[in-house]
Amino acid sequence: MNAVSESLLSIEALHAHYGKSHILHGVSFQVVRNEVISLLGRNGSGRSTTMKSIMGLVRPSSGHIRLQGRELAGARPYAICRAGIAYVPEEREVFANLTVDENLRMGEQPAVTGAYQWTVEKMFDYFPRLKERRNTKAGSMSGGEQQMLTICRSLLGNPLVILIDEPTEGLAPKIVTQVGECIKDMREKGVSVVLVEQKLAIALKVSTRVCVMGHGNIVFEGTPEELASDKQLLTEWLAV
Amino acid sequence: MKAYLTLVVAGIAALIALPFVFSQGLVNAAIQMLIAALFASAYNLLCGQAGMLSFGHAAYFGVGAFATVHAMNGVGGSGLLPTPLLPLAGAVCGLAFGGFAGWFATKRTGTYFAMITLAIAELMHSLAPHLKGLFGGEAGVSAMRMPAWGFDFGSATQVYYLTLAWVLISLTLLFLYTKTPMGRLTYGLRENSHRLRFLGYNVHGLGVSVFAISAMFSGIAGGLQVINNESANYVLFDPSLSTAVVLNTYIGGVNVFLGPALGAALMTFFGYAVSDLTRSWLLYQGILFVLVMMYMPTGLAGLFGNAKRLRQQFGIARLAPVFVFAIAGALLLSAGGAFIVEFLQRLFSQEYRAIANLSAGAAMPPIPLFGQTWSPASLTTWFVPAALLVVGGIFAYFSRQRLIAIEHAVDTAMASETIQIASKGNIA
Amino acid sequence: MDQIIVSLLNGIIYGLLLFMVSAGLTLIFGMMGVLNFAHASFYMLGAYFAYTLQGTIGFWAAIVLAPVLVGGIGVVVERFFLRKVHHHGHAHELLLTFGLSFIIAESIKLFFGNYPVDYRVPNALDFSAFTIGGMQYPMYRLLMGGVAIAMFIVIYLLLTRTRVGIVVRSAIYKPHMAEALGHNVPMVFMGVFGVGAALAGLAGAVAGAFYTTNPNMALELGVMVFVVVVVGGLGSLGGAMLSSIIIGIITSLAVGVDASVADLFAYFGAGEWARSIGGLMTLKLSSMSATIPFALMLLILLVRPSGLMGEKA
Amino acid sequence: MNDSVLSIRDLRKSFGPIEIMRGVDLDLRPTERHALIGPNGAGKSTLFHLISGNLTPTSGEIIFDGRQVGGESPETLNRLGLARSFQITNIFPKLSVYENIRLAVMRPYRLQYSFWKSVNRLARVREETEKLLEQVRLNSQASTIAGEMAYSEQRSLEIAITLASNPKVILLDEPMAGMSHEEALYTAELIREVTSGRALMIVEHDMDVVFSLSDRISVLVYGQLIATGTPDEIRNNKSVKEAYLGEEVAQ
Amino acid sequence: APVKIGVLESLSGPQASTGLLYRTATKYGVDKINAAGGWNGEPVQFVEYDNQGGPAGASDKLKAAIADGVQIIVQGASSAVAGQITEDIRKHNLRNPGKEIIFINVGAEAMELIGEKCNFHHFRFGSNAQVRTKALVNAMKQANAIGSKVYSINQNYSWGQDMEQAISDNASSGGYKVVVKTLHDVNKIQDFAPYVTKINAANADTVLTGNWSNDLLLMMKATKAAGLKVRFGTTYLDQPGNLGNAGDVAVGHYVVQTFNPEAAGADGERFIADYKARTGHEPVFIEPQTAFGMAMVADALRRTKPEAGALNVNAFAKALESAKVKTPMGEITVRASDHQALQPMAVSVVTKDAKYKVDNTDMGFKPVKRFTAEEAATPVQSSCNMKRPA
Ligand SMILES: Nc1ncnc2c1ncn2[C@@H]1O[C@H](COP(=O)(O)OP(=O)(O)OP(=O)(O)O)[C@@H](O)[C@H]1O
Ligand SMILES: Nc1ncnc2c1ncn2[C@@H]1O[C@H](COP(=O)(O)OP(=O)(O)OP(=O)(O)O)[C@@H](O)[C@H]1O
Ligand SMILES: CC(C)C[C@H](N)C(=O)O
Ligand SMILES: [Mg+2]
Ligand SMILES: [Mg+2]
Repeated sequence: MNAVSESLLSIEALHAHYGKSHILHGVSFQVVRNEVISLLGRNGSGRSTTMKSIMGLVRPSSGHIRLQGRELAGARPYAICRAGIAYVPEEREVFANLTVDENLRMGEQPAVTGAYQWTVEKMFDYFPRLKERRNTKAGSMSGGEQQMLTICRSLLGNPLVILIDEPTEGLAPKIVTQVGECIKDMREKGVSVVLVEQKLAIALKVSTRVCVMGHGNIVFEGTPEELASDKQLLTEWLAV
Repeated sequence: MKAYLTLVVAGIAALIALPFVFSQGLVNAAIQMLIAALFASAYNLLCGQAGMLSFGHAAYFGVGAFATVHAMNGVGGSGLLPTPLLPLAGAVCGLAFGGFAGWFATKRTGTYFAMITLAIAELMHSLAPHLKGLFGGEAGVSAMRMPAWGFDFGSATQVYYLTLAWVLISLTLLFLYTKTPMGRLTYGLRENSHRLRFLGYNVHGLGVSVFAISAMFSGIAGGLQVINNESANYVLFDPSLSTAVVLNTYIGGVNVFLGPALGAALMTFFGYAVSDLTRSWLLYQGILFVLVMMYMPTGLAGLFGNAKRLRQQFGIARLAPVFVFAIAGALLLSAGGAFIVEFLQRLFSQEYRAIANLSAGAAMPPIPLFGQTWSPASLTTWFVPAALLVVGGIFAYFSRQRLIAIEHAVDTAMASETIQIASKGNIA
Repeated sequence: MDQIIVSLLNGIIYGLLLFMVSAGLTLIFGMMGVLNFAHASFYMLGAYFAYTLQGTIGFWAAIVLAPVLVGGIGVVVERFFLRKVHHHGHAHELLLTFGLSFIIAESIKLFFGNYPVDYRVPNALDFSAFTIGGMQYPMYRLLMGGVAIAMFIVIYLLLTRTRVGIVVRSAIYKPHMAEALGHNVPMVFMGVFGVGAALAGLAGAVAGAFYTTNPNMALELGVMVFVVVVVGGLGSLGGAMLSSIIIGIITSLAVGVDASVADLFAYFGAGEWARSIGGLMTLKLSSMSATIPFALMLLILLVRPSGLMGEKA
Repeated sequence: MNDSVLSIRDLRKSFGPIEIMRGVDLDLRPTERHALIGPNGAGKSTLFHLISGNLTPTSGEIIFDGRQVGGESPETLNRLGLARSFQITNIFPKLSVYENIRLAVMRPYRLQYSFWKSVNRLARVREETEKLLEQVRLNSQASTIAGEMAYSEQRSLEIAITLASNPKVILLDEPMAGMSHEEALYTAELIREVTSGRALMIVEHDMDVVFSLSDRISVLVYGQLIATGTPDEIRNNKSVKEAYLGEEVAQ
Repeated sequence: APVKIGVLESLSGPQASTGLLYRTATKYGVDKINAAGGWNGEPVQFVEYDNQGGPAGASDKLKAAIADGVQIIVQGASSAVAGQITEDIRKHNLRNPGKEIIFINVGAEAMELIGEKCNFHHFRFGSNAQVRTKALVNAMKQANAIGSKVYSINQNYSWGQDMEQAISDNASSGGYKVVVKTLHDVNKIQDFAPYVTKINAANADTVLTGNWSNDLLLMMKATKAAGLKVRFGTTYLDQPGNLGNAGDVAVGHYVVQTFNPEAAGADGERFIADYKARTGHEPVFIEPQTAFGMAMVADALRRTKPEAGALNVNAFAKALESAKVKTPMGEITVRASDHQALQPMAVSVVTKDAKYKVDNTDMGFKPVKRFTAEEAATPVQSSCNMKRPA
């Protein structure tokens, strides 16, 4: 494993609640440069909550979130974003009343030092469909198109780390492959990716490391190969 | 449930006994409160249950009122429509006009719906004084209650019982409505009318019906008002009446059936009692609205609900200090606030300024307030309200802190349980 | 002919005044989705502040400072009041602003009394620009029109040349997502609300001197600005401008028309019959000039619910 | 042709200058399970919107049960026996799960304007509601507020609401999106069970589900059908592979 | 029991500015009664009720007042409210013989209150549209200030409509022609420029108007802005704030008044000083007529003997019919047939050499003509059909 000092984003003993219900029970993991780390787990295991907590959308009740050593726990989402973390939500939160172009403009942020600079043109290369529909209201786009849009929008924030929650949901198989490519590309450009993905095959394929979540905690951490060969782990925590 | 029922029965008994206990003045106030309560409940059917925020409900109240006043003059309170049944005229016209206006208004939703209702009411308001035949110009139409069924309806007490009967029947009907299929659909309309269409329901028809029913009960309320006042005037269409019902409804709480009625009754009483005590009662009203919206978003009914929930959760013993502090804090804060407002009001009043001018050069004359005189220049004058506010604030703060502490204590107990489960998971 | 020109000019300038007041409301209402009932109160505050300040710092400085103060109040209102109730929904925001409008109006009465205060156009500005048809046209009216147009340009640039417009529009429906994309949404809301309030304050400071500054001025204009904003289309600045001017012109011209529907029927020989019906038929248009905007609003909402230039709902 | 419960002829739909639906012909047989697949933005949901009355066709025919229904309102279509679910969850978020289903169950009993009966006394409505709750495994959540449930549970509720009016034809738009593998399998089984004897049209990107569930598959690309056939035919169709499946999945 | 006098006014809301003046003046009147020993050896009680600006509120508060034992109701701002009160009182008195109450109207000047609605228990101590217009027209004609073309502009409600009627009725005696008649919505118009344009187009010499408050003020400002040389004949230009806001444009305009300090002479000065000492300001607008009305009430009270220690309202009303008070303006009496007070009127012009300046300006109202009560009076309306108690 990489030494802690090298880690880009480090999550320590993160706890989170929704009202009275305690969802995260001390989640800890590290993200280093140039890696794709997948959070796996059953429905309701708290993966999305982990991401929202990192992003400040759910206020962590305790624990640390450090980006390049800087404490972000308790900070407002916009500050977290400006520090260099981007977030692609599960529920395709496009701004329905804005056009595709305006949605993309919403995502633009100056790059923090060391981050790769993305451009709208580059985005359109990944998903040509978006370019065709750039003046359409995002709300009238198909589910899959909206999904593509949210990914692009977040990348335009030029982040160091991007949190992607179920990016392939509702995407055609061919585009799923495309998203896989895109994630690999992000990694090559120096963006670290934290991925939540339902489709195990894809997750295993694009990740450099996987964490399995259960009961609001990390129950396994290792390489995709280690996970794939651990039948017991797969049945118990991932029900496959 | 049973407790709720007993409470309602006790409430009705108290209402019936009321004229025996209170003065005529208060009986009059009670009639107003009952009418406002019915109007708010009728409004809440549309606003709270169907989720359609109307800004012009005075229109239906007013139409019911004018229908009743014309019926009163036309039929003379006898024949088919004796005095006690006169609100039926209001009901029918409210229903008809509500159906008509609702047919247009419910074609749109949200802000547009609100604006259409506003436009309809404003149109009524600005047209009515021009249509002398129908609305009697700015002087209005007046009528007189005629005896019927052995009552002469000459005293406030008789009018009170008539109003009470109508209001109780209407509220019962409105309550039973929520238990019917259409009543349930009304909630569906509020939550997601789009989905309802795909379940095969005629959403526009449903919306119009709910609108019309709400207008019908508003019309009854208007009719009762006419029976009480024996006149109707175009100011019934005034936007302030439309807004009053919205405010009353929200102050009472839209999510509880009797909430709006409670809110309306209290606000009406407040207006009745306070407007003669102070010249700044609109200011107090404004402050009250703001406070309720900010600190009691679910209205008074929500406040009671919360208190009840807390009591069940933590027991009265633990909560007693919280409540005591909260009430004491609220009292002190309002005393301080009222002192400042009243004092400033007197200080800046025309009379005082005139008197101060008379004795120009001399020290500012003292101001009488709460049976005492206070000099604007003296420190005590400003110290008293400041102290009231500060102490009140401290009490309120204590109350909050205690509540948080109690909740926290229970929380940690629960949390440690869950952690145990979680760590078991870890070992596996 | 001259009379028509003057009437048109009157209508346009009055329309521009309506625009001045509604510009801020459009901004707030259209972008933040907050139906700000206290908006006209900000207009009134602007007039009173300017009145109070002009004595010490002079008219021009007062015109500049008063809106700033009102904007400050707007910021406070947003930060400490509206924001607290935001998550309870629009109804609560609206009722809150309602309560605030009471408080503002009553406080004004408390401090300034129930009568109009003596705030008027300074002598230096009190001259006529030109004479037409035997009437002088006051310079100050033209000045008010100019301020309104300047206001339009500034807001237009703000919305099209910066990201503020899209940030606010997106943040109404998905504030969390907008924030997660790096936008300080609360700050933007506060700013927009403050600017909206300041614009109303400016309108009050300018118009209060020309018309009257009294504790009921908010009430009188309050509903009318809603009409303007709705007819123009929620959130559409251009629409607000268009509808203001239309309403201004219509009300101005209507005053000159002493005809009724019955007179119209008379053209077709049915005048007697129409007159015998009475009621609506015999009302003179000139006495209805305050009713017309509401009729217009109802019409527009039924035929074109999104307003003249609004986006489809 | 007459044996189809739903037939679509040369259906077209444009939004402004862009033609999204470019002449689609499709038949749905009374008891078949028919999957509709295609790339994102091909127009699958739009087709559903057109059939279900959410959108009006620019031209072309939609014949339901021998009756031309293009442009009819959603409520009319539902009464004729057509129900649909939505790609983006469309439930009554602040009502309880039970209430959600009951609203849907009530419809066939003509209760829209019934304000004189108590809803709790309607025994048949209650029974049906409880049965549906059980079928979608939500009976333990009956009194939960729908919007507070996990996403996947909300998807199940969406299906339950769709099924409640006992329709002849059911359109499901990506019912399994966001579900875990395990849940998706269960849901597929559920769908198979409750739609037996009726016509089902389903849009889904999960190929395991599509291939195992459907009797026939149609492939929509850029507003046109490029193929219709049995799962095996489609799996091996070259242009389908190119346009939609890509290489890996097809293997 | 002590007699209770209740003022039922608009003490809050948009019309409070007028209502509060009525309250002050009524209180002044009650204080004077009490200073003179009250009634039946007890001080008269003064109670105030806020009608919240409208008839509905008035109706409610009237009931409250009756319940509190108030026997004399005083009100003046707005004929709409007065219409409600007078009807309510009529009904109450019908139903409760022996427990009558009486309405002292100190300013609602619509004609119907002494016409169709005229009522034994209603007394109006103010003038009315016909009286005011007659005096105004007469004085302006004499001063050669009326011209031949008159533009009539009024608020569209009973008072304004009555004024419009009166302006037409006085055309022949005033020797003018009403070229245009305009009724406009009350208190809703911000911009009077269109009306001014219309006035200009009509080429009128004089504008006669019953407008008051904002509607008058805005109209005059707009006239000034347009530099329109037209003279105004008004009924309520003396409402506080008007001159201050209107500025120099007001010079040369006329107003018809129930009291003018300069016309009232030394008695007037005493009255003003006394009023100021008790209330802190000089009596303005409708305050003097209210104070005079209360003096009439005092006079009648003095002559009404207690019955079983209480006030018999019917006896009081009869006493009021024969009340007679000498005010600084002259003598006031009541016309028994319609209960309209007959009082002297003054017509004044706004000038800079008036003795009493108002609103901190250098302008004031200088009387140009005075009318005795008989001169000012207009005939009883035929519609008044008053039922007197047996
Ligand atoms: N807004 C909320 N309020 C209350 N509970 C919530 C809320 N959102 C999620 N939960 C609960 O928190 C738990 C974890 O949810 P989370 O969304 O993090 O799971 P997940 O692993 O992302 O699952 P999924 O596959 O459904 O996306 C679940 O039990 C869920 O029911
Ligand atoms: N109202 C509209 N205005 C403009 N374009 C629209 C509108 N509705 C749909 N479209 C466009 O029509 C195309 C088809 O959309 P549709 O939702 O039917 O796709 P889909 O096949 O369901 O895709 P997915 O698999 O991603 O859900 C999309 O490109 C979309 O942007
Ligand atoms: C106070 C007065 C100006 C009232 C007015 N004369 C009316 O009758 O309404
Ligand atoms: Mg998730
Ligand atoms: Mg789709």
